Amino acid sequence: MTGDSLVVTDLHVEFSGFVAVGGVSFDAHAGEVRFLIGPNGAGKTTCIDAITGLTKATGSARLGETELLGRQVHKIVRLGVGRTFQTASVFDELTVLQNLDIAAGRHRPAFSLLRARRGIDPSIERALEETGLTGELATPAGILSHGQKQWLEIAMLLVQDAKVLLLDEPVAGMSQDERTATGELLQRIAAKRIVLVVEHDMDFMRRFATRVTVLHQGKVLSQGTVAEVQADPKVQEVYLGTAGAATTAAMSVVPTVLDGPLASSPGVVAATLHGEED
Amino acid sequence: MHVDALIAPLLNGSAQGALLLLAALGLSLTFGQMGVINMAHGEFLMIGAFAAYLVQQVISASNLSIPVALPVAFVVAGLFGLLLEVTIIQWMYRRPLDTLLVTVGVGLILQQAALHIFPSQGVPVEKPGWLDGQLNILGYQWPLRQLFTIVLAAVCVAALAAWLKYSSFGRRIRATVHNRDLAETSGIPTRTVDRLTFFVGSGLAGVAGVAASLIGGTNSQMGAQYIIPAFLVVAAGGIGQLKGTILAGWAVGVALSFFAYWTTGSLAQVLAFILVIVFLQLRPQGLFTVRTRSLV
Amino acid sequence: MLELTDIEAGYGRTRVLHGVTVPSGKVVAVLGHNGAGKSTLLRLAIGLIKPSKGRVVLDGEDITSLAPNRRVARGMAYVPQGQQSFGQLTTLENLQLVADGRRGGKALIDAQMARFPALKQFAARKAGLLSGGQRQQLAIARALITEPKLLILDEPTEGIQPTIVAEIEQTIMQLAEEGINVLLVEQHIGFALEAAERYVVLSSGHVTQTGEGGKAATSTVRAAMAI
Amino acid sequence: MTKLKPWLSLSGIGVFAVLLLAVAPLMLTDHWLNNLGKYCCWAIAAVGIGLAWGRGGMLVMGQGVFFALGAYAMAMHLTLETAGDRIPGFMVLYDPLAPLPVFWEPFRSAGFTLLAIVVLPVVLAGVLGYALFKRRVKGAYFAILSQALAVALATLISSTIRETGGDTGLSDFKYFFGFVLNDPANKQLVFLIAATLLIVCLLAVWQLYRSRFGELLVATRDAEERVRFLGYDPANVKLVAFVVAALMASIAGAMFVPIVGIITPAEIGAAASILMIAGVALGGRASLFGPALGAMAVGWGQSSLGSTWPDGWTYILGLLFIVVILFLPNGLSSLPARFAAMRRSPERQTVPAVAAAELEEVRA
Amino acid sequence: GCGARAGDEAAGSGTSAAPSCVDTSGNTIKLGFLNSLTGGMAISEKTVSNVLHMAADEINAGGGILGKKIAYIQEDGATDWPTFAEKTEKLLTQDCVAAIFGGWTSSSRKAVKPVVEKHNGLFFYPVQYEGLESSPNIYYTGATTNQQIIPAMDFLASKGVKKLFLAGSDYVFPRTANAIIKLYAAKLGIQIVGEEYVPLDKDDWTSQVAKIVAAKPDFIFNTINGSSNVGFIKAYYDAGLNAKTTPIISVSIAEEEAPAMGHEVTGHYASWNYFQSLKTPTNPKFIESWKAYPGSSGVTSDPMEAAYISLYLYKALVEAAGSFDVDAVNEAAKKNTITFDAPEGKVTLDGKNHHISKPGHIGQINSKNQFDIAWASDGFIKPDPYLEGYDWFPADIRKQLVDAAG
Ligand SMILES: Nc1ncnc2c1ncn2[C@@H]1O[C@H](COP(=O)(O)OP(=O)(O)OP(=O)(O)O)[C@@H](O)[C@H]1O
Ligand SMILES: Nc1ncnc2c1ncn2[C@@H]1O[C@H](COP(=O)(O)OP(=O)(O)OP(=O)(O)O)[C@@H](O)[C@H]1O
Ligand SMILES: NC(N)=O
Ligand SMILES: [Mg+2]
Ligand SMILES: [Mg+2]
Repeated sequence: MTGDSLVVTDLHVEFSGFVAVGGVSFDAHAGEVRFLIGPNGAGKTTCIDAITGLTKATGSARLGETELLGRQVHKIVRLGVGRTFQTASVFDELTVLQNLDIAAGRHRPAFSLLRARRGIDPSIERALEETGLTGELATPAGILSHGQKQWLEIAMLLVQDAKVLLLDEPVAGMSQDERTATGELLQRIAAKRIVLVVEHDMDFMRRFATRVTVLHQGKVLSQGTVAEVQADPKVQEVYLGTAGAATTAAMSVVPTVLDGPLASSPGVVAATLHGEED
Repeated sequence: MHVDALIAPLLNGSAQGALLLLAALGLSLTFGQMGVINMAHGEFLMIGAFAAYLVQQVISASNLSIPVALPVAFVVAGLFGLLLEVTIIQWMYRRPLDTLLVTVGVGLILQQAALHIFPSQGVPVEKPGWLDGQLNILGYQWPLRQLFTIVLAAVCVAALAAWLKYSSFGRRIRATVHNRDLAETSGIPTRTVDRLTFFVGSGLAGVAGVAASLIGGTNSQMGAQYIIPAFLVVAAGGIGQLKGTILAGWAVGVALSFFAYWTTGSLAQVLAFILVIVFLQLRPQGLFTVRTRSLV
Repeated sequence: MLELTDIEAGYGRTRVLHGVTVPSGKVVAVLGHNGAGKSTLLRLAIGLIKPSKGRVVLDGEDITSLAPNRRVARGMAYVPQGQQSFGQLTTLENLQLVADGRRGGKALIDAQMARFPALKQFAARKAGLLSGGQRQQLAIARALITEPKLLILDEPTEGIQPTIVAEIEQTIMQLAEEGINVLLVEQHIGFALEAAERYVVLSSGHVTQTGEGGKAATSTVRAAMAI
Repeated sequence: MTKLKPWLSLSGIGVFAVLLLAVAPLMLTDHWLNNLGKYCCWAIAAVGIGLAWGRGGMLVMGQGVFFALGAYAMAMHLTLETAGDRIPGFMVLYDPLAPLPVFWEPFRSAGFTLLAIVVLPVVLAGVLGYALFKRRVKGAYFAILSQALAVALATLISSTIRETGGDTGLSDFKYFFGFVLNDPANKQLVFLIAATLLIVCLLAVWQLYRSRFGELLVATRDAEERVRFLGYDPANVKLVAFVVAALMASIAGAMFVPIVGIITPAEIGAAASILMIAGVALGGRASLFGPALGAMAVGWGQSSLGSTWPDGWTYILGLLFIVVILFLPNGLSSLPARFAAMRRSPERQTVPAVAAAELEEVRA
Repeated sequence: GCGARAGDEAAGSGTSAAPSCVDTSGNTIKLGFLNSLTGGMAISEKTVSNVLHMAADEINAGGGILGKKIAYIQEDGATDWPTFAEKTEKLLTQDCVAAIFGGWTSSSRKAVKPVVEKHNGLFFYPVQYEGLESSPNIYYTGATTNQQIIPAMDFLASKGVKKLFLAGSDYVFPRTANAIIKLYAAKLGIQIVGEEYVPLDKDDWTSQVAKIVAAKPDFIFNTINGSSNVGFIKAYYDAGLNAKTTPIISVSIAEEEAPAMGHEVTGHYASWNYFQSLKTPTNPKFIESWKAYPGSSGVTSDPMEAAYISLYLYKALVEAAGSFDVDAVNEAAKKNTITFDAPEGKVTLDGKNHHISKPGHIGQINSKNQFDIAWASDGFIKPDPYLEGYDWFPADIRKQLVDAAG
């Protein structure tokens, strides 16, 4: 992977007069799990929409030397920017394999599309293993469970060989151990790629975030490590509330758990964390 | 150019537009609001026209029969619509494109049935005496019947708009269409909403049929000539947008009339179609649009 | 209040629930992994899907074949999973939709807007344009407006910011105290069990554990779910 | 989607080829062979519709437009071939002194005509599709627009009676690229060409369906916007399917002319375009053979039921639409799979996901 | 294998017609009736189909043709010209009928023509049309232009009409008829002040009538077909026009259509050969039989009568030939004077051009939607499809047309 970074500077998004994002700047690099948090309506999803070309924006979003704003959605994707959606969207009628195969397709020459698929791409096989979907190879994506669909989406990003992964609430609706598994997957991926996660699950953030940007009403409210952000009284006021502040102390124990194998009763880990929240 | 050359097409076109609007009005409900592509809408219009004929058989004084025929046509066509909803459409709300094909079949059957039931050369519907005569507009003798079509369309539009706005029904229809399960679990009796909407939408076709029966023949084929233009009007206006439908109906009518004035009746049809197609290419969501962020 | 007895249900020929029984209780929490069938169970409770076997009983009356809107008329309310709202209607219209025909409808709407300030701020905006969390708040507000006797919540705090999550959790506790029954699916097991009078753990459509709620239950449930 | 083993479909096409090319000419009278040729034409158009609609989700209700391009190109050539140096008879009727319209001239050349049959639909569908798909016109809008286009073209042809033959159409062709059309042997030759073209079209979509493009097309149908986020431009994906479908319709139209011996605006207008859809729906829109067999069945129904029960045929056709769409959305070709599924009673079943996507499209 | 190529004309396309498969061995003879029972023209053609059935029943009751009972096969043309062609071929080659009766629009006839010529069959066409056509395989029992259009123009000239407006449907018959009208009008000194066409399947004439009002003609010549007439009449009265100031002369509004206009049309004219009101010896019986016939519309009209004639004419032809063979029938037509005591009078077949002589009549619509005869030709008018007897018709055009027809 190249050392390109995603640098967003002074991003503005306006919807007929309403400023959803008003001058947001942040950057993200490979090797970190970057979090974007903030109250509902703060503009997190809109930022991702802007970066991926779904919404018109001004300012700048660069991947290395390349400006992303103003390009068409599929062209931005071809530059290596991939995303998931707040509500999982996969091709319901196609099998898991077909979903992944299409996702892997952007590197193929156009005419190869006219040939039938023979065998399974090694990249697809790897992605299946990473996400634990190997057993569901031939399952139509439409009947996967909620969490499996979200994993499939991540797997699609993997085979896409995206340099940048923008994940909008990837663990919403997952149970605690599923969250842990997903978080660990993200950490592995992040070694070589830029990973930006939007989440409201603070436990999840505490465990896996390396750097956090907090948005509020379309502006950056705070930025820094998890500890710094959590300690910020403005963040506590508008976002975390007292509950969030109370757990600050507990977070230091988290990183030690991360290296442990997934099977080491994740529920118990989560229990400790969650218990203190109340 | 004589003023006639502007006034006549403008007024004629407005009346033509009013009829198109009437034909499209029901569609703006069943298609625009409910998402059902009812290709038998033209045949419901035909049913309205035949209803007017039957009313005239009973009340021979045409002065009275047309005012009576309007509500009768509304109810009769509405009931046919209701029947269609209950027997077929209700199973298909999740497959809107398929409603198009099913209702093509329904339209075929209704046409053939009309051909069997009524004399094949069509039946006469007479215009009431009080519509004889013309209004002098800047020297152009404007037929009263055209004014009647415009007034009728205006009344229907106003009534529909009021119904959608001042009763909770407008909201309920839109909610039901947008997310049937969610509407149902929000306490909305979606089946009642469906049926009532379809009844009113089809009933409006019936009213349009009465207006159409004063303009052309009342026969098994009459509905066919309205269906595509009516759909184009709804689409050009912006699906689900009443004011868009009104504007589009009027614009298409006037355009048709001017084209017919400058070229020939056949070519006018072609040009008007092309106009709408090009317009929709430029503004694919029609005159007025609603956007949401929903992706897939 | 609501009892589900020996339920078998699914989609098409897919069977999702196998002989599930949910006891009645003030607050009943349904827990389980992804795809365990929790949402399916709640959809069944509100009437969106019909069981192939088993009974749904509300206050002693069998409502197994009652349509959802009739259940709502009898005091049930439902917040589905996934931030669902009527995207083409404005925020206000979304609320009016359920307030229509209720006495003091206007006041009910105002009360919810006070609870969720974002809804007041964006009252005139199409719900489809709201942010995910705002939509979820709207969904909860819609349910509360009907002043239900039984509230069915499918992961109500999903995608909502922590301060409001706290607010919602408080509300649920408060409603329970006011005597309103709640059927709750929630991934925050800690909260769910604290609030719950009873809980049910689902796994692949089977009930694997039931019990009394309360903090004490937490560790046993976690142990059960980790397997 | 049930995926048959590739050799199964291929041998199916083989059997079909033998039936059409060897068995039919031996078994059928000239009249029915000619009719079968006509059904083959509709089947060719239907194969294209199956691709665009069944796999691509574009309800092409105006295939008559492309059918017309091929048909009129062919008919103009045959008319000129028949007229020789003279101006075609029907033109004399309305304006005896005017010369041959300029756009007729190139169609004197056989080569140009054949080229036009291929190039015209590709260009028109390319431009049209590009404009529509880039603007994200889809769902009901697309269906109604394409239908309106067919109506407009049919009306245009009807109203340009001297230039195109108008409502009466073009007919009375004596020669087909030098062959005397009245000769039964030549008629059989024309049939064989049409049947071969049908087989070729089937082979083409067979390959398309099993290719990655086929999967991509289905993906685009079900979640067009999502495809964008995988780096594809869905407009291009749809465009390819639309253009191929248009080309097939044009070929169908071109073969229709020598077989039926007449082309009129009614064959390309709203009703005709919808009838093409009817066959596809009946047979099964997304299957390989469904569209072709469905189209042939509807054609046959029209010929034979239309004879035994003239005014009842319309009722049957209407009912067919209703019953098939209502109860068998995937057409008759889904029946075997249904029975099989009933016997196996599998654990899981595919969800009808098209529905949601479609619903969104109609409202979008 | 390959068949004949363009060069091998010597072999002749005529001989390529397979020998007739008509079976004359039994005591029935098969005939084909080909009418649109569905689609837009069913409006007009159903009645023609019905009256053909009546004529067949009558002939059968009278002993049949050459002692053979008629067994007819009814086919639906479905208002679709290729279907007319296909059904013609089917009737000739599969059902092996001895002759086919039907059609209405000129377009349908033009679709049938190449097929009957190819298979050397017989087609009897019962509707007034634009002329300029002939075929050895078609017999025309409706009027050609010099039996309907030209009398109408003569009538208008006699009324002192100076300014004429032409309104027609947009297809071959009105277009051609109007081309002829314009030629003749120039000769008569009648000015054509406007010409408008609307597609057959469109009803709205509002815009066109506004142009008529502006053009202020003395008379309107109406060549509209089908239900589009209703829209025309309604727009006409809406605009304040009436039979006193701007009368209409029609060639497609007959007893059946007049009451379906939705407006009384008293005072307007129509040019036909037959009217129900004609006082001929055979007309009362025709009217009575029709009224009694199941499915009858209660009134008779010109196209019905022409259809009725066609079957009897065929009977006369076959009996003159003593055979059902097409060539023999055509031969008999040339050799004998074939006549039939039709409701419109005694018509005579022209064996060369396959048309029949007809009386010209102009009727004026009365309050009962019947026609009062306002003008009648001196005796029967001989058919002249190519207008050879009319010097105002350009000879070069005639020559081109005859050449194009081959
Ligand atoms: N197309 C649009 N038109 C108008 N307003 C919009 C549009 N899209 C988003 N908004 C508004 O912009 C604001 C930011 O929305 P966004 O979805 O980015 O929030 P978010 O940070 O992702 O919130 P959440 O955590 O709830 O998902 C919201 O107030 C939303 O209503
Ligand atoms: N419409 C459907 N058709 C077929 N199967 C479905 C459908 N909806 C859900 N399922 C299947 O039913 C099972 C249970 O789904 P359900 O949504 O009830 O799970 P859940 O416990 O709510 O999971 P989550 O925590 O992800 O929301 C899953 O295997 C899912 O794939
Ligand atoms: N011959 C006619 N009326 O078309
Ligand atoms: Mg968001
Ligand atoms: Mg769930």
